[in-house]
Amino acid sequence: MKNLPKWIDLVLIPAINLFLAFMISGLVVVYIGENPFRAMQIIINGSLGSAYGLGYTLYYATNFIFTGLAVAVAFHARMFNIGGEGQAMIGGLGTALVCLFIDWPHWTIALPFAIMSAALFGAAWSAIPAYLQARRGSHIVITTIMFNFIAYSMMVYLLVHVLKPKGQMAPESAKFVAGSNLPSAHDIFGWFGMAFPKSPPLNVTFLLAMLACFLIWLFIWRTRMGYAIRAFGWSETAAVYAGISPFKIIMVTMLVSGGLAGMMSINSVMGEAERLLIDSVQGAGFVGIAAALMGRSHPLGVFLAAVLFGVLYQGGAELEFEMPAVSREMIVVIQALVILFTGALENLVRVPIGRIFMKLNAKQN
Amino acid sequence: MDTKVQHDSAAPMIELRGISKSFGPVQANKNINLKVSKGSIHGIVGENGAGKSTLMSILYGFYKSDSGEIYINGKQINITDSHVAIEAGIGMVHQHFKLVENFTVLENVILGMENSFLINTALNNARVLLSELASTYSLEVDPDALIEDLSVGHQQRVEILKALYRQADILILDEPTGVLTPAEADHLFNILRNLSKEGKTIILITHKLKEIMSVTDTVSVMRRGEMTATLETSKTTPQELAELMVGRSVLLRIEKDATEVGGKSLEVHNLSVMDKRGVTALKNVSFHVRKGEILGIAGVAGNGQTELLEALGGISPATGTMKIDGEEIPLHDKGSDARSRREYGVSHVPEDRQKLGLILDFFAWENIAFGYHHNDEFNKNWLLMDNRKTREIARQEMAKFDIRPPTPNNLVKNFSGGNQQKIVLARELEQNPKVLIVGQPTRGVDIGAIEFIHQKIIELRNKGVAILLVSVELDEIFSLSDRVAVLFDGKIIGERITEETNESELGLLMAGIEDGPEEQPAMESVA
Amino acid sequence: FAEPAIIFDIGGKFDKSYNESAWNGAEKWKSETGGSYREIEIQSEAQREQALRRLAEAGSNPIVMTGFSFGSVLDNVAPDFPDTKFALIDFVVDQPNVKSIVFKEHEGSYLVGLIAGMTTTSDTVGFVGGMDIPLIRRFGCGYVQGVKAANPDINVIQNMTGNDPSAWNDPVKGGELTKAQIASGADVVYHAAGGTGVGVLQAAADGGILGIGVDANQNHLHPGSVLTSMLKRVDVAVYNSFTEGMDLQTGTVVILGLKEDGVGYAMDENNQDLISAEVLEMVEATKASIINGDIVVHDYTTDDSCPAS
Amino acid sequence: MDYLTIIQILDSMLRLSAPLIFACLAGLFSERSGIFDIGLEGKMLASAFFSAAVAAATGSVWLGLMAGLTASMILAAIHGFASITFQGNQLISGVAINFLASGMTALIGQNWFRLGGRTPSLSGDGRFLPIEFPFAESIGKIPFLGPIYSELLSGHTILVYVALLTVPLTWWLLFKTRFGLRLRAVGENPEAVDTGGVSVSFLRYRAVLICGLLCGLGGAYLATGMAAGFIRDMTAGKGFIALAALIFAKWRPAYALYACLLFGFLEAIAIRYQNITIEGVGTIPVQFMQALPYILTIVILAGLVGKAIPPKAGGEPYVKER
Ligand SMILES: Nc1ncnc2c1ncn2[C@@H]1O[C@H](COP(=O)(O)OP(=O)(O)OP(=O)(O)O)[C@@H](O)[C@H]1O
Ligand SMILES: Nc1ncnc2c1ncn2[C@@H]1O[C@H](COP(=O)(O)OP(=O)(O)OP(=O)(O)O)[C@@H](O)[C@H]1O
Ligand SMILES: [Mg+2]
Ligand SMILES: [Mg+2]
Repeated sequence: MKNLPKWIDLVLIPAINLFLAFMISGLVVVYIGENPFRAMQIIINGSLGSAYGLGYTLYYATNFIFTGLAVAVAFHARMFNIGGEGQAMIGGLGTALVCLFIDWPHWTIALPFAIMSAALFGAAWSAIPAYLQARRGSHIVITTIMFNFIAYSMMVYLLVHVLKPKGQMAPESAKFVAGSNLPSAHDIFGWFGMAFPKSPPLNVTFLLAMLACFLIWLFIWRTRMGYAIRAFGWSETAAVYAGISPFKIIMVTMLVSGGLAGMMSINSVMGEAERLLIDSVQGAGFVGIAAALMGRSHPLGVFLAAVLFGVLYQGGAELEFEMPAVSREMIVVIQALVILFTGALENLVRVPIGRIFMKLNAKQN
Repeated sequence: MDTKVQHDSAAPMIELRGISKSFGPVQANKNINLKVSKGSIHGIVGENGAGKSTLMSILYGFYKSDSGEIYINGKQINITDSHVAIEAGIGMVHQHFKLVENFTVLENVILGMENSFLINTALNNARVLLSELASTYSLEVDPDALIEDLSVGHQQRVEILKALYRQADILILDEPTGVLTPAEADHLFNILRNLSKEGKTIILITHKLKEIMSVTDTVSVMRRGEMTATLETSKTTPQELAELMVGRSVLLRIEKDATEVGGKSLEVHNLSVMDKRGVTALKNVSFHVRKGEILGIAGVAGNGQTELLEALGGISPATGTMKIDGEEIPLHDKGSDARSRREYGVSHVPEDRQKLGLILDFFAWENIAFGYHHNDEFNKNWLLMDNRKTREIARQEMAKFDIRPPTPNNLVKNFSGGNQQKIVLARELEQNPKVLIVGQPTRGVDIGAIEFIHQKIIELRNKGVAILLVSVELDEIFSLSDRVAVLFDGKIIGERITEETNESELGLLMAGIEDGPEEQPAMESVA
Repeated sequence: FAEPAIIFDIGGKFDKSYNESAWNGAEKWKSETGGSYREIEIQSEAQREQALRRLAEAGSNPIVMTGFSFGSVLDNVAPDFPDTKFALIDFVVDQPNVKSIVFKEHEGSYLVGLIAGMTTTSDTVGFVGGMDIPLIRRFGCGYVQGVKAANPDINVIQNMTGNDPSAWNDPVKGGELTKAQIASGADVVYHAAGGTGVGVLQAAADGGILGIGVDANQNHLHPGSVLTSMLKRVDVAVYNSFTEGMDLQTGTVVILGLKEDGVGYAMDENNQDLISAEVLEMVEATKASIINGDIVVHDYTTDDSCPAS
Repeated sequence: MDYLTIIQILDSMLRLSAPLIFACLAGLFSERSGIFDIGLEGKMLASAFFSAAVAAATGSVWLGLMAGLTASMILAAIHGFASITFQGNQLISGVAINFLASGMTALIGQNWFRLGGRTPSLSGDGRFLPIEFPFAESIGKIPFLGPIYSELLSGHTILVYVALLTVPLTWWLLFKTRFGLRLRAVGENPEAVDTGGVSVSFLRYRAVLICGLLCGLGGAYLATGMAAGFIRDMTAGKGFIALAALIFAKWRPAYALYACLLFGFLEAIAIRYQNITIEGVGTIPVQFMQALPYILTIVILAGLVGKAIPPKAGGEPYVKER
């Protein structure tokens, strides 16, 4: 079964799974009394059919790439970082501190500092769970769940009592200094004399996310540390035999993971909102888990899964707009089915396809 | 227990007709036929990956054959799962034990045969039966001990007890002695003989031809998934069997010339180690190994061998001193991990290749750099590893060590045990170590590979490397080592020049019967 | 003739709070006029602007949105659509084509606080907020002032549900907070906690004390156990905006307090036996004083502090 | 803190722990059999909705309970289908089930009741009412022990007692019966079970369905015992807390009880003491008090609880032939 050609494994099977997920979703659409084919068309067109839709799709994808990579990196060391949500939130705090109190002359100067700060804050938020796991064996799943809740409390406190300008109603920080505003896709295309709609919040962070995918790929598969992380993930005893320090691996992996999650805020906080909001992550940390799992912890896979979720978010918004009967819960259901079929039920398709392929092969020989 | 008349030879107890089985592209069994008569002990030999375990697992219902028929006592039985096999009176002791580690012996014995919803009765019945069996077959084992606390020998007894508890008439043992000491193995064979006298039919898979010769009535040879011969044991020789297995003649014992031994390369003084439970597992052990010398460490498993290897390999903390070529290397502080040990020129072939020596889910080429991934040869620059070069090195080493298949782009878990062992050896031996520490280098490895591995170790010795060989196989100790030290209860209880001792003397030492103090100076005189 | 539209904030149109109230207003307009409107429930921050622009581009007019979080976004978007009229509830945006509608929740809360203070026999009353944010503090602060006006010795126990988004949807925790307040002696509990409040009113009813509803009239939820409800007429604001349609007066800020009947307290057959004529009289008198300025209820959000606690 | 307050806090602890106990034991069955389950939350949510919905429609909480259990077990079966039969990734399947439950309950809820995914409030026979122990009133007057009987033990809905009873029942099932022996074995070494002639899949399916059943009880308790109706996403992370409790408890029933009681206790404390003023320091922010249970959990975990070793075969599908 394992010797299927790559294109079947990587293209055909996921495509069929996706198709099945949409089929079942279609039934739900029928249940609420709408035309599933039109719904499908709206989702695809609305998310990929125009520069406008694409702008939103990729904006969401950028968030999910960062949180997805964060989970993926930890998976390589066999750690389940459920704390992406909290780490991204605290990363947002790091971003905000950089963008609020320093009068940046230009975004190109602000950005590197914001990245460092976001990553540092996110990493710091994963450091205690990492340390407790490495030294005390405290299960990272528990500690990161707890740290998510602590992050929520901390953010509410800071925004309400510290960062919120006095007398302002909304529990959010002041607007960031103008010099920290990142160029949007509209601006960037403008530099090259090309048109791109103004409203999509897609911004330069998307390029950063792609770069992060590449760097993480390089890190995991080309550096000694990545090698050690993967070895540790497969077998801790063997890693110790090979002179790899579990403490170092756990710390490094979780710091990188937390840092990546923190960097999500570059997109959502610095790139989009340009102020720190009370819930700037909005579940992206959890979607990141799904993206990492579906992307098989490979940066390219994470990228594709993140775009898929971006499509569902943006396409879903269009669907809600175009089809009044469709509510936002419908979108959640579609997401669930996509995760279920492409992620957990892939053998439903792989096994029969594998058999068919083997038979065809046997005939040829 | 059923005690029918033995050798009721009307129909064979077991008959396999045309059994075939493939795993994806691998054809593990091809059209296999086999008859085993009641009350006999039948041996099966064959290289690693020949398909022995697969065939037996089919008989036991663990795998489903693609085609073929099985007759038990003349009756065709469709063995769809192990439940059917158990009903048919088949019991199996698997190569890799199928025990629940954190269960007690009793719980393991009754698992699947509890007979009633509450397990209390079954536990009590089993306790009674176990004590009966213990006295009948001298299969003693503490019924309330947890499996993880038992030695492998005792774990194996539990597997046998499981089969007997299920009233098996047919007992399949897959490489039962791979993990046993010679004494334990002898004990096992006595049990098997007793069982066969009682009319039980036994199939024994082993790589050790000596065992085949001493205990079986008939023997079959498997090669590349096929059954190539079935012979009466009394009418064949180890040489013939070896040739049938490997397809060429095999040296059953390696030729080894005397070499010039040099100065002390590895010196260990007062080495003490606590094991994971906080018990002192190694007590003030001192010894040395000279350049171009193999020091064998013999002993019954569990007497501190594992801790010795792990302490020397830098895996577990230890106290005492360790010197390489006269230079003291730190044992306990943080820097003294496995990595620095390698930098001092100590290579380590671990006892357990799957748990320690290899990352099973890495490709072969990735494993070739394992532990040495900081070395220049595997790296492009300060940041990146050089995968292409590593693959090339792997290709060369795999060819040199005759690893099959010789493809670096293959996950290690897809290699047979013998070839996995060769990958570890290729990696550790090719590092030009000053000191090589080796644990159980040929455990579970077929005779063709054993010959090869022994040759490689001797070659390294002849190049002037100091080698510490830990093995529970006395044969191996005798054929490889120049000197032998016996570990008992965490202490070195005696040392001998290999050529000046014999199995019975070592056997006494291994049992803890100490020798006189006059032996020590004799050893010094070699220097 | 353009269709009006409404955008609901992240809590969703059924949040048992102002979004739901807004939806009720829209539905009322729909059923009365037979007109149709478009609606969007946003799910993420990024969709605020997206939804606004989508509706504006599609020609919806006027566009109503609920929630202060739309403020900054609308400030950006409104100039791009000079021909579209916007109505923003709960926040002030200074643009010529925006009508800002804000409520004096503290005034309404003051009145229900007064009722609570005059009704309690244990001299202990409670408040359960959803999250510790200024808006909720404004409710709480007005309420405390009202309670203290009835009797300065009354103890007010104030609790907040939580800090993550589930704080608005956690009736179990709301109930548990209420039970704790009951155990501490509270016999009237006011909530401003969205869906969590359902649990508050339930626990109050089960515990034999009185609850006070919020935003919409919640008296009917547990007849006889809900003392009153603090009304915030978001529904009216939406209804009016839809009705005015293209004639919406923009460039203005509308502050809806007691005077404008934008906030208030609910009296109906479900609670008429709970509030005595004497109390009612006092409440009405106070209401008049607030309207004519004799009593000034402090608004927490003006200086992030509350004179009474 | 006076005595009565302590009793009241413990009383609150029991109520808050009950859903955790159900979910934690649910996870225990599943994970002991080798199937990881992060979909506890989703299953509870589904049960909460369907129990409330059916109870609202029929007026019978027992019918509601049945519906809730069924819904939760259907999701459990999907999880089993994906992770046992199709050897899929158990974490992914769990994530999907959480999403599915969150979306479906709100969607169907809106479709049925048009209350925005909420069900109508339950009353009378539509919900589980507290059970007063006999003579609670008079025994309560006995000093010291009285309040324990009348305040702490008496006056909970039946499901709280069921939750408490489930703990010894689980222990008994797990350690005294054939099913339990096999269940524990299959989570440690499925091959041992398989070669023992017992079907690994069937065993795991049963474990997963029991998990569904218990999650169902937990969800139904939330919607029909603690609250009186369903509100979307009302489980508010309890499934994840239960998961944490399970790891905390090292997958053992008695410890699971203690862990859940601890979480319940910390939450009860946080609810009780939100506004604390310390002399000279000032008022402690409510956010700190709200975060305190989570902080304490970590402290206790790091300080007292050693390494938690999950069932060995957990998370990996049982594949015989590679
Ligand atoms: N579960 C499995 N899935 C796929 N391939 C398998 C499986 N088990 C065995 N094989 C393959 O089938 C072949 C025969 O394996 P088998 O274990 O029967 O050999 P063996 O003769 O017992 O070898 P050894 O002496 O090393 O135990 C090998 O190529 C092996 O890799
Ligand atoms: N010989 C050694 N023994 C034990 N630990 C070491 C040794 N050398 C380095 N380390 C530890 O490893 C860290 C660096 O490890 P890393 O994984 O980056 O590999 P590296 O080979 O040292 O990298 P590079 O050689 O490119 O600097 C050092 O900070 C040190 O703590
Ligand atoms: Mg074998
Ligand atoms: Mg380095």
